[in-house]
Amino acid sequence: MSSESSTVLSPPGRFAGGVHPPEHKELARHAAIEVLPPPAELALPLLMHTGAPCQPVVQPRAEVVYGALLADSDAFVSAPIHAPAAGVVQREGVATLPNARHVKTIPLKVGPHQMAAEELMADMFGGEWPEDGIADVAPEEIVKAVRAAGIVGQGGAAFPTHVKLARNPKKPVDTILVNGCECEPYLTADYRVMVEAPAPVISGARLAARAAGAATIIIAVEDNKPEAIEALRAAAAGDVKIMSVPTRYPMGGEKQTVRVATGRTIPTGGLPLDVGVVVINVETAAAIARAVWRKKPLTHRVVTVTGGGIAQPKNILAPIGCRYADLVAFCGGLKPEAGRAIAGGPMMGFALGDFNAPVTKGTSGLTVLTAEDVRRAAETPCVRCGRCVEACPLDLMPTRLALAARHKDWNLAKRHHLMACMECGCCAYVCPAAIPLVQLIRMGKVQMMKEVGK
Amino acid sequence: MSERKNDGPTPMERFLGGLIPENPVYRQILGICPSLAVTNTMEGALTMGVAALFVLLCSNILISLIRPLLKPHLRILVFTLTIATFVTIADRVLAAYLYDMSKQLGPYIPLIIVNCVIIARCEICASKQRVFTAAADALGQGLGFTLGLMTIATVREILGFGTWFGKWLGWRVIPATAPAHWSNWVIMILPPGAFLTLGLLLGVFNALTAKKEKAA
Amino acid sequence: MKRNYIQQAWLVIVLACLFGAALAAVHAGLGPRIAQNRLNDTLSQIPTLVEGAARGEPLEIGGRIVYRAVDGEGAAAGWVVPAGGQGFADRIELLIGLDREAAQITGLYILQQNETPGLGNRVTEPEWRARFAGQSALAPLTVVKGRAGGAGEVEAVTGATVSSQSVVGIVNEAVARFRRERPEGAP
Amino acid sequence: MNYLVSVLLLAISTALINNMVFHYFVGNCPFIGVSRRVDTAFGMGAAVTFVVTIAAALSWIMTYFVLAPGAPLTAAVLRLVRPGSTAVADLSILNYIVYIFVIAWAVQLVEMYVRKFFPPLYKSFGVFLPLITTNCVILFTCLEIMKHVPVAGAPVAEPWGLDRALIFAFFAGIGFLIAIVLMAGIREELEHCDVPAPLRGPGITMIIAGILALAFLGFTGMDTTLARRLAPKPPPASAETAARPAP
Amino acid sequence: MAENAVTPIAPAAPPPAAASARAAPAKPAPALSVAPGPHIASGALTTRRMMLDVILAALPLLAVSVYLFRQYAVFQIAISVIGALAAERFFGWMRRRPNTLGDLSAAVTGLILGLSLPASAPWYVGVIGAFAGIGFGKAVFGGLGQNIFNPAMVGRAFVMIAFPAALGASAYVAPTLGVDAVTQATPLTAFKMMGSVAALKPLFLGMTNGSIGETSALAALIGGAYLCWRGTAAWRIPAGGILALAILAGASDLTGGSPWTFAHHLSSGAFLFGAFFIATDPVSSPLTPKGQWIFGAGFGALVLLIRAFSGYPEGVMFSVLLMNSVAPLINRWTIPTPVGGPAPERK
Ligand SMILES: Cc1cc2nc3c(=O)[nH]c(=O)nc-3n(C[C@H](O)[C@H](O)[C@H](O)COP(=O)(O)O)c2cc1C
Ligand SMILES: Cc1cc2nc3c(=O)[nH]c(=O)nc-3n(C[C@H](O)[C@H](O)[C@H](O)COP(=O)(O)O)c2cc1C
Ligand SMILES: Cc1cc2nc3c(=O)[nH]c(=O)nc-3n(C[C@H](O)[C@H](O)[C@H](O)COP(=O)(O)O)c2cc1C
Ligand SMILES: Cc1cc2nc3c(=O)[nH]c(=O)nc-3n(C[C@H](O)[C@H](O)[C@H](O)CO)c2cc1C
Ligand code: SF4
Ligand code: SF4
Ligand code: SF4
Ligand code: SF4
Ligand code: FES
Repeated sequence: MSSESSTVLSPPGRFAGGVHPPEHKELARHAAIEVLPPPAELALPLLMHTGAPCQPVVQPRAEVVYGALLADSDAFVSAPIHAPAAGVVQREGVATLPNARHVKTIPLKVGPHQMAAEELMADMFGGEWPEDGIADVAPEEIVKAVRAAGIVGQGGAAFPTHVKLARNPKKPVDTILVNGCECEPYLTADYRVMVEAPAPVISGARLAARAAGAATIIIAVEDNKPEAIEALRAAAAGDVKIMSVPTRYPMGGEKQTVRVATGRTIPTGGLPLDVGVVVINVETAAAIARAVWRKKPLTHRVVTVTGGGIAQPKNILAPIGCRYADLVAFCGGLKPEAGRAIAGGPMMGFALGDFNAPVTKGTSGLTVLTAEDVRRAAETPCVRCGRCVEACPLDLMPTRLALAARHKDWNLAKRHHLMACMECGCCAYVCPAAIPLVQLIRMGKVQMMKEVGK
Repeated sequence: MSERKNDGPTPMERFLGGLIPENPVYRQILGICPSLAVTNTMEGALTMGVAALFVLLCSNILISLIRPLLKPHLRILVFTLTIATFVTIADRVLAAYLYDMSKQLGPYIPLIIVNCVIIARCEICASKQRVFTAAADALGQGLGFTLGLMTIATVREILGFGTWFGKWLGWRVIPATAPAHWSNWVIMILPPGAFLTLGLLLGVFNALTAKKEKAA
Repeated sequence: MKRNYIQQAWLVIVLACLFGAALAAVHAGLGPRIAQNRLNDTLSQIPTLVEGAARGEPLEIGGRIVYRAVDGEGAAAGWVVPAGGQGFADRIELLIGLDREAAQITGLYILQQNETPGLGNRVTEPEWRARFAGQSALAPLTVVKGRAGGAGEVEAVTGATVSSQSVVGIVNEAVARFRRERPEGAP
Repeated sequence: MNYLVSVLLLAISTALINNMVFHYFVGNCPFIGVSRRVDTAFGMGAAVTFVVTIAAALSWIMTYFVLAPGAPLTAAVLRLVRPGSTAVADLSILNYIVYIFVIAWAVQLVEMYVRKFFPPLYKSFGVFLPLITTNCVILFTCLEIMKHVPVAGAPVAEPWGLDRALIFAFFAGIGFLIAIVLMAGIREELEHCDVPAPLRGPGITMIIAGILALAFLGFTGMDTTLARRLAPKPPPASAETAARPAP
Repeated sequence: MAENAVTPIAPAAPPPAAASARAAPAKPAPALSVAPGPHIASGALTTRRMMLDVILAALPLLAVSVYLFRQYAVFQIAISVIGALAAERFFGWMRRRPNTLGDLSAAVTGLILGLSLPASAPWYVGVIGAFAGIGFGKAVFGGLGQNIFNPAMVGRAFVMIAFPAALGASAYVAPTLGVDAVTQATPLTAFKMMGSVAALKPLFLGMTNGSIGETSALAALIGGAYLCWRGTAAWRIPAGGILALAILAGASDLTGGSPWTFAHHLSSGAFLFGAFFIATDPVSSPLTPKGQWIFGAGFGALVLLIRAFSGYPEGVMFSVLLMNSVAPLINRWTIPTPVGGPAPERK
């Protein structure tokens, strides 16, 4: 492959609306990725992806080694689960995920002999990542390896990645879009991966393109991360295009990224696939590279622990299944001013009821905001100011959606396209009347499905 | 016994019903046009009310008398013919004996023809019940209608002109010594005042009856 | 089929005949009185508009009706000229009284107007109309605001300058035309 | 040109300044009853406009040729029956009865015609047609036109030919349409508002109508000013068409 | 989210004692709350802050008005504001609603009403205007945020039609007040009645007669710029209004229309005050950006039409009310198509 280095492109498209909250990335941006030593016990949810839940393939009290298969499923849309550490399988348990879902877990008592932190880092991100030879790998092989490694999207939705990469003759793919926007305030996990390990990201992107049959590879990064852009640019050859996109929430939402990076518009209710694009997160890309070249499953991920309520914000390479409490402890605990802990970023994340929930493959961060950060004026009536309409990146009328949801007026809801909302939260962020727009819309969607959907 | 049952409400019920519980203006929201158009003076309201009462009474009686002869599909035709005739008579009588009022009320007297209060009463009561009941019904509804008009006119004339029956009786409610631009709210005489007054009175009427229903 | 229809409609036909008869009776009985009312609207004003007049005799001049006001003996007392034009809200119709030579306005009466009650419709008040009596008919009148008018001037009704101007305009135009068109040397 | 100007003036004055609902207070029942949804309100307004135009034409023709004092047709019949009679036949006492039947007939006619030839149109406002028979916008328009039908014996202030009667009626309907559609838009918006219970429905509708009537007062005088502006010569307004009360 | 469920939880509730070698944080556990996202809010604006912005933006207007009309301006505005606050509380009390004076919206209504009255208006005009405005314009619709019409303009229209003598053209000529500014007819009235054309500079600066808040185009521009910069007022509305008025009046100038040029139109009367402070009332104007353009343009065009052709010298109030009545339809017509097209019908 050509080895001339890549140039940074500017985006051909733009999206209207969106917001630009204070980024607060400075808190964790310079914290290099640290490895969380495996805690005494891990709890691996059997359903931490979109699709069918897995069934355990190991018996309680079985001893497993690092990377051993713990659970799998026959369903196509599903992803197997592997042991992030050597240890002993316990009796099946349950856990409550931050999104309030109750799931079964495989608890794993971590054994005394574990891989050293440096070794793990090197295995995850270090070393050589072949640039050539990708053309020799059969696309089906890549998909198979991705499936076997249990890779799911690490950008949030946790959709099994092999499903996206499998070729579909009816919907040819021409572009792989690697999503390095990380538009949520505070979070820096993707940033650290791009800065510290551009090579696996690029290699994974090429593998993904090979698997999906795409000719174009674009890595889109918000322009508030110049170091990441530079690192990727330096590491990439000409076939991988680095694109600097404007910093604006929710740039990382795939509808927005695709529109900005390719100028194409995903139809409402559709997927990037409908416009010939597959979007993967940067960490997902790195995981693909590791799965194909090193045959290693997805057992760890980078999680940002940050916010004004955390003693020492960090980016942590954490084993899947560790509890949020372990992360907090590793970062020196909470500050007294902590007011709310959020799984994920402050815009789309879920507030934690307790710290016992396990980290999953989709967990991108733990943001602990101060009480001051989350203080809001009391809700007042909507003054029809239209700011939410202006902010909505999908051109919806959030105030009307919330009104329809509140009054269960499904005609109104339909007229204003309730179902198109992606719950990004821009509307609620700007509303001067402090109306819980997203919550109302979310409830409305569920109720409408129940009442009219059948 | 069963015959009485078929005959529906009694004359007294019909009469009282029209006054308040089924008041055409406030309860059935019928005949709104005259309620707005002629109520800037008490005189106009009273004249319109009496004219409508006359037409209602005559039509109800006549329709009730011929009710056994009514064919269903010609029913509305007969109602309309009857009403139009009595309206014409009322109109001419006014033009002959109350020329000023006739000029003031203008087209609103002939509009009684399409006033749904009357067709509604023909339909609901007169074509089904005996003459005496029909007459009682007409009286009740007619008086209820007149009452409705007069309450609106009371508000509008007092605020708008400072008088009550100013033209006929010359009663001043707000002393003439009050500065004219303070005591005479021109808006009350104009269309906006009519709408606003009726809107508020509807609210008051509903609030009062709701309270009563709650108490009961 | 058709017979059946007529059979069914007999009631309507009978009623129509009855109602027709009733209306004819009403018309016969009240018609003249109504006509008189209408006429009175105009004619009854003549004595108030022209001094010494007892009644008016209609007369067509230039395609228009004017009234010659005559006293009890039938001697000419002056003229009454009907005129009309646009006011603030709607047309204003009025009667102008003139002396025998049509040199002086002797009175004004508003037959019909739709001006704002309490504002424009105060042009119908006798006090305001009295400002026209005694004015010269030889030159157009003008409207003044906020002060009592002198000769040739009419003070506007407060807050209704437009209505006042309309009335004065109608009067000026009608008087001028009448002076142009009236029969020579009459009455 | 002048004709077009006069049409424009009549249109503005009928549809906006002297709006049927806000100025003349007619058609309030449908205005309250059928103004809950914009599409039905539009259907009702369109149906009224349609019928009122046709009813106006019919009633002008009936008045001019048959009902007015000395109307040509009636006079001819009278001469046929009683040759040499000098009596002026005056059937105007039958005006109201004839109008109401003309309206009922026009509604039937329009319904049949529209159903047959414009099925989509029928779908959109056909259901409102029967309701319109007792709509006072239409009778009121006929009565206004009655005042302006030229009569041989007694000249009227502003005689209207059939064309002006039609224009007047059409824009009376448009005025009603504007009013009812505006109201429906507002009421849809109010659907989820915290309107005090006693005022819900007719009460708030009347109050909104009051505010709309206030707003429409802003058009006052537009027709006269426009007439003055657009007519190059001094307007023929004053004194030209002097009232000629019957002698 | 209003009902912040505050659940004090011990962070890192110590995992089963033996489990973890690392000790849980030793510090006292802060109280953490749980609420749906998003967990941060812009905070740049709250309803109250928006209303406060309007009051701040009106300061230049207030300064000019006090300079021109002295104690009469103070009196008129005070009466209207107190009237509006009293009315808000009164109607709130009637409906057993909590006190809403704190959101300042009633104060803004009173302020705008007061600024739109002539200096000579008697005290009851402000009071009745405030009660009619808050009552018919706001309370009957359910209070803040639910009204269709601009309450201040409903109040002004009510008193203007109720007391034409106290608010008509002649009310503006009030030498008895002993204030220089109010001895001549307002520029618009003078032009409409006498055809006399005012000089542009005093019109722009505001050294002319008129309603107390409307005289200075400059002050309205300054305040308006602040409102738009803050994002409190939707800038598209004044922009649309100014463009429409300028284009229509400019076109008529080009065809040799009237000596009252588009510049006169822009800087005279209540136009700029109305465009920036009144038409922008968020509650009674459309929600969508496109709708706001239409609303603004309609407002500007109607002002010109009413000034040029109706019986009134000024049309701001009527235009605002008329456009308010169309706003629901505009909202309906300008529902944007979602990015990606309408949601597909569910099978
Ligand atoms: C509002 C919103 C913001 C998002 N922001 C990001 C982001 O910053 N980075 C990211 O990788 N994915 C983000 N996502 C998820 C993407 O839409 C998309 O699912 C993901 O990039 C696909 O890659 P994955 O399957 O590898 O996770 C966001 C989604 C939404 C709805
Ligand atoms: C509701 C309302 C009705 C009015 N009606 C009339 C009227 O009938 N006649 C009239 O001349 N002016 C009327 N005006 C006033 C005119 O708009 C205009 O201001 C007035 O003619 C100027 O006269 P002035 O200088 O005496 O105030 C009315 C004003 C309002 C607000
Ligand atoms: C916000 C505002 C709106 C106004 N709207 C109108 C209006 O719609 N019509 C009007 O005649 N005067 C209005 N005015 C008053 C006029 O701008 C100005 O004072 C006028 O020239 C007074 O003459 P008038 O009362 O005879 O109309 C308004 C004033 C303000 C401050
Ligand atoms: C930019 C802006 C302009 C406003 N303009 C008005 C106004 O003209 N009249 C008014 O009564 N309230 C106004 N308000 C206050 C508030 O929106 C109004 O009282 C609501 O209509 C009450 O529901 C304004 C508020 C803002 C933020
Ligand atoms: S949450 Fe939904 S409605 Fe709100 S801004 Fe995002 S997409 Fe639009
Ligand atoms: S931002 Fe809030 S107050 Fe403004 S329109 Fe939207 S929901 Fe209403
Ligand atoms: S006359 Fe017609 S519109 Fe008027 S109140 Fe009766 S039914 Fe309603
Ligand atoms: S049927 Fe029509 S006219 Fe009668 S009340 Fe209902 S809406 Fe009004
Ligand atoms: S609509 Fe009722 S009388 Fe006109």
